[in-house]
Amino acid sequence: MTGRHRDKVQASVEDALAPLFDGAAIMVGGFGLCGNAEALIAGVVDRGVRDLHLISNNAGNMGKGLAAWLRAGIVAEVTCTYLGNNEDLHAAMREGTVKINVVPQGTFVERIRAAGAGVAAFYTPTGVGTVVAEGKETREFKGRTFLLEEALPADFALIRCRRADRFGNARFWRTARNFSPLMATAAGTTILEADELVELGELEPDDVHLPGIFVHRVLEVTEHEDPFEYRTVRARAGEAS
Amino acid sequence: MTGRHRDKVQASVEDALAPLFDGAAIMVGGFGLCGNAEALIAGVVDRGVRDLHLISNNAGNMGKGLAAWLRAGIVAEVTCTYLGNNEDLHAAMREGTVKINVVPQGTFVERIRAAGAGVAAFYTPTGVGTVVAEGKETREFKGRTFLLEEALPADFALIRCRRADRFGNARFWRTARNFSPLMATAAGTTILEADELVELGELEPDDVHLPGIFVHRVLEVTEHEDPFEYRTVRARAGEAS
Amino acid sequence: MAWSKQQMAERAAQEIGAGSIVNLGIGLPTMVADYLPEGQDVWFHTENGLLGMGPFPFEGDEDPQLINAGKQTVTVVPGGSFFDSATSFAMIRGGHVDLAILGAMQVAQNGDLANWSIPGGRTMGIGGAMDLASGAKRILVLTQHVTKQGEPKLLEACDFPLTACGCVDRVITDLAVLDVADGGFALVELAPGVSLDEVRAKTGAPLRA
Amino acid sequence: MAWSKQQMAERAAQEIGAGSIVNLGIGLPTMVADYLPEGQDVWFHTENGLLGMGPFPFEGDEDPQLINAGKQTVTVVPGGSFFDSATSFAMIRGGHVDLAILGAMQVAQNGDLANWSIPGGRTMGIGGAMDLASGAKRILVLTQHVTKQGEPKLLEACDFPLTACGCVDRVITDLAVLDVADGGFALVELAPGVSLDEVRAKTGAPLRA
Repeated sequence: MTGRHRDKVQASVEDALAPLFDGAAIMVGGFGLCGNAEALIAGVVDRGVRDLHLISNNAGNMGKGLAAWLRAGIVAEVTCTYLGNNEDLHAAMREGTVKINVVPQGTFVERIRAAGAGVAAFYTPTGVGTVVAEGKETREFKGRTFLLEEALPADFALIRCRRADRFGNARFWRTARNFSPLMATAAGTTILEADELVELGELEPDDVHLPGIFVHRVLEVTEHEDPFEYRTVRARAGEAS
Repeated sequence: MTGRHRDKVQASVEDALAPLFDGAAIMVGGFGLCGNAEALIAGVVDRGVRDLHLISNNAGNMGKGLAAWLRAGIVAEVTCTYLGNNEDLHAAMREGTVKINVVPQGTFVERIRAAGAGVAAFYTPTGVGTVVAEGKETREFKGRTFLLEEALPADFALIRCRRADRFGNARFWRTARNFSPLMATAAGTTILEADELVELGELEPDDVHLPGIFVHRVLEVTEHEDPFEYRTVRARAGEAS
Repeated sequence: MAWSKQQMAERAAQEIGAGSIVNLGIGLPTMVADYLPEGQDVWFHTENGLLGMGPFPFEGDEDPQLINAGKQTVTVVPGGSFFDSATSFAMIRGGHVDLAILGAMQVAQNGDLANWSIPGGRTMGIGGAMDLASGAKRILVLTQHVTKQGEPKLLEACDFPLTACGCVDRVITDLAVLDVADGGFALVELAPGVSLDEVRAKTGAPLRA
Repeated sequence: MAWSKQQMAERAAQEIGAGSIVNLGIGLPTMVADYLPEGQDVWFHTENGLLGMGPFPFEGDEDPQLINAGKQTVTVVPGGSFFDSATSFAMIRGGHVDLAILGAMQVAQNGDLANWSIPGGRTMGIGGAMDLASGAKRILVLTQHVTKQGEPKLLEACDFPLTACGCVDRVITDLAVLDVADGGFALVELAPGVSLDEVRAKTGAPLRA
């Protein structure tokens, strides 16, 4: 009868990742290398689990982030939306060592949200008439054709936030929010890597981006690399410009 | 080619409600009398439109709020989730003057969200085996039965917020948020009644509850009645309790 | 002697595990919060958009924009959060609420629940009842054992419109605690001084004991 | 003389109405923002979770957690807002984005767009392309008129995998501006010094002029 909403704070990466198991489906937040749960991602390789189904928008890039999982050979399947210049993912695809499912990004996140919200499936216009529609039901509503897409749940979600409290209430920073709050809802166990852990009540209740109901384990990690993928700038042309 | 995302600020209730038309489907935010767009709601009666399809959780209460629309006889149909002690709505139901659709609250808001998010329909477990399922498709996913529910759009949404800027970015206060941010996404024209209008940039971009993309007209209204439905309190028993 | 409403609420509070998320229905279930021990990390969810609902405000602190689903003024505890209704029902429908404590008009031995409409009576509407009944992980019903007219509320089958099928896990009445298991009612506990015969007589379905 | 990339971007900027919400695809479309007149209340959306995207940051102000969908460091303008990906794609899929300016590998005369995968080539993935192509209210394609090998990109039918069916409204190339209307390409404007004959010769489908 004791629920999972107490004693969530973890002492170490090892503790936080203890429930992982071989063959697990694991969602990982972040858009490329932006907003990655860096300590948890690195910790999974050390944890020694394998045959994972990785569900993440990009599965790493530039040899960093989730690319480490591909290099370690612990991934059996990837569901993502974009490969880009992720050479490790291209190599895995070329060599056929990993099954790769490429999904439209809006469908990807809506399937994740559906899993978290108890919705079994939904009809979307995205992908109608494309390879994405192969083998799927289509149906007309009000004269337009839609595609049936099913919920995408996972066993675990590994996400990163800027600030959190011990209940798992979380705030994200800028575009580091992306898929993370949705993934948290869709996983059996959500593990949160917070840059800073604050006291209950320090987060303004109107401004909690992710309520703690969706979080099961919280780990404070104060140091992050946060690499740039494309550092684009403009020149300063005096104070006024 | 000029879009709708400039010059949104309205000088008066009349100006804000100018686009309304007879027979329109109008969503109105608020949970009972909590978080009502009081000036806009009152203004619709003066505006002189009729045969409205009102989509709102409660359609007023205690003769206040949307009850005024029922009393004015300008409503042809109500889609709501709860009648409670709304005597005006019970009278309309008894007399058969208004068609009343009662919908489970989670299905109500998910249908509204679907309309705003371009999702035509979705499968929910709520209502399976009940009168709500009559005439609707059911389907099994992973051994559980789900009900197909379609998106619920509207011509207009009338919503209330605590603070907004001229683009329509909005912040809500406490439980006054409820259905409003979803209704804003599902309406052809969303009209926002803000307690306070602030300059662009004054709302912290991580803490905008409703981005202005979903808002088309903004009206500042500084005075509100904000009636209590059930004022429940506890006695003060000294400082410590 | 049958349990009072307060005693029923106190008994129901024992069903709330530490570290769980709980939604309390309107009426009698709302009282359950008063009987929780401190420090249990129990979080109350109210479907109009608040997780971490606290007790009624002190007089003078009422905020008309801070209410529960019964439209009563409430407070927020440290660590609470507000959110929109779509998120709130995602919590319910998605199975994130551990326990819902609901009232009932009728409960059937297969766990069917009827609690929103009496045929020919005044329809109060559905509100969040159907979502809670089908979405929460565990459903506890808190109700008088019989109606004001003395009719059994625990039945072989409901004849009122259903809220959800097969959803009820346990029932706490003024007379007893009963589980719904293996297609029937099973006695868990009798109120002090209440006999099994009395409970059987007032239950409209077989009762395993 | 054909338009340069800068001139194409400048021409595309004229397609952006005041007070509109615009999503710019990766690559050439990103340049369009540089050619907008001031004070137009145009809001740039980037699908990784930002409405009100501003220009690249000044050197030293880069934030690795403030990027666009091309993963370039950007800024936020006053009135901008950040949100999660589900909300971001609700904006796109729900028809709230007025205009998407996208690159293309092929465009068919019925408006079909192919811009994500070359058969036998390196698959870059779909990203937000399919949602944008089917969800934005208006689709403007910005592309060279022919491939690096000189093959037409505007065709009777696409033979590359589609991004979306019948979605393209207008195409701006280095040679011309063309509408997709009534099942075919229609000339809107020629680049200075480019002849209709040249455009016809480099277009793999009939061209109304």
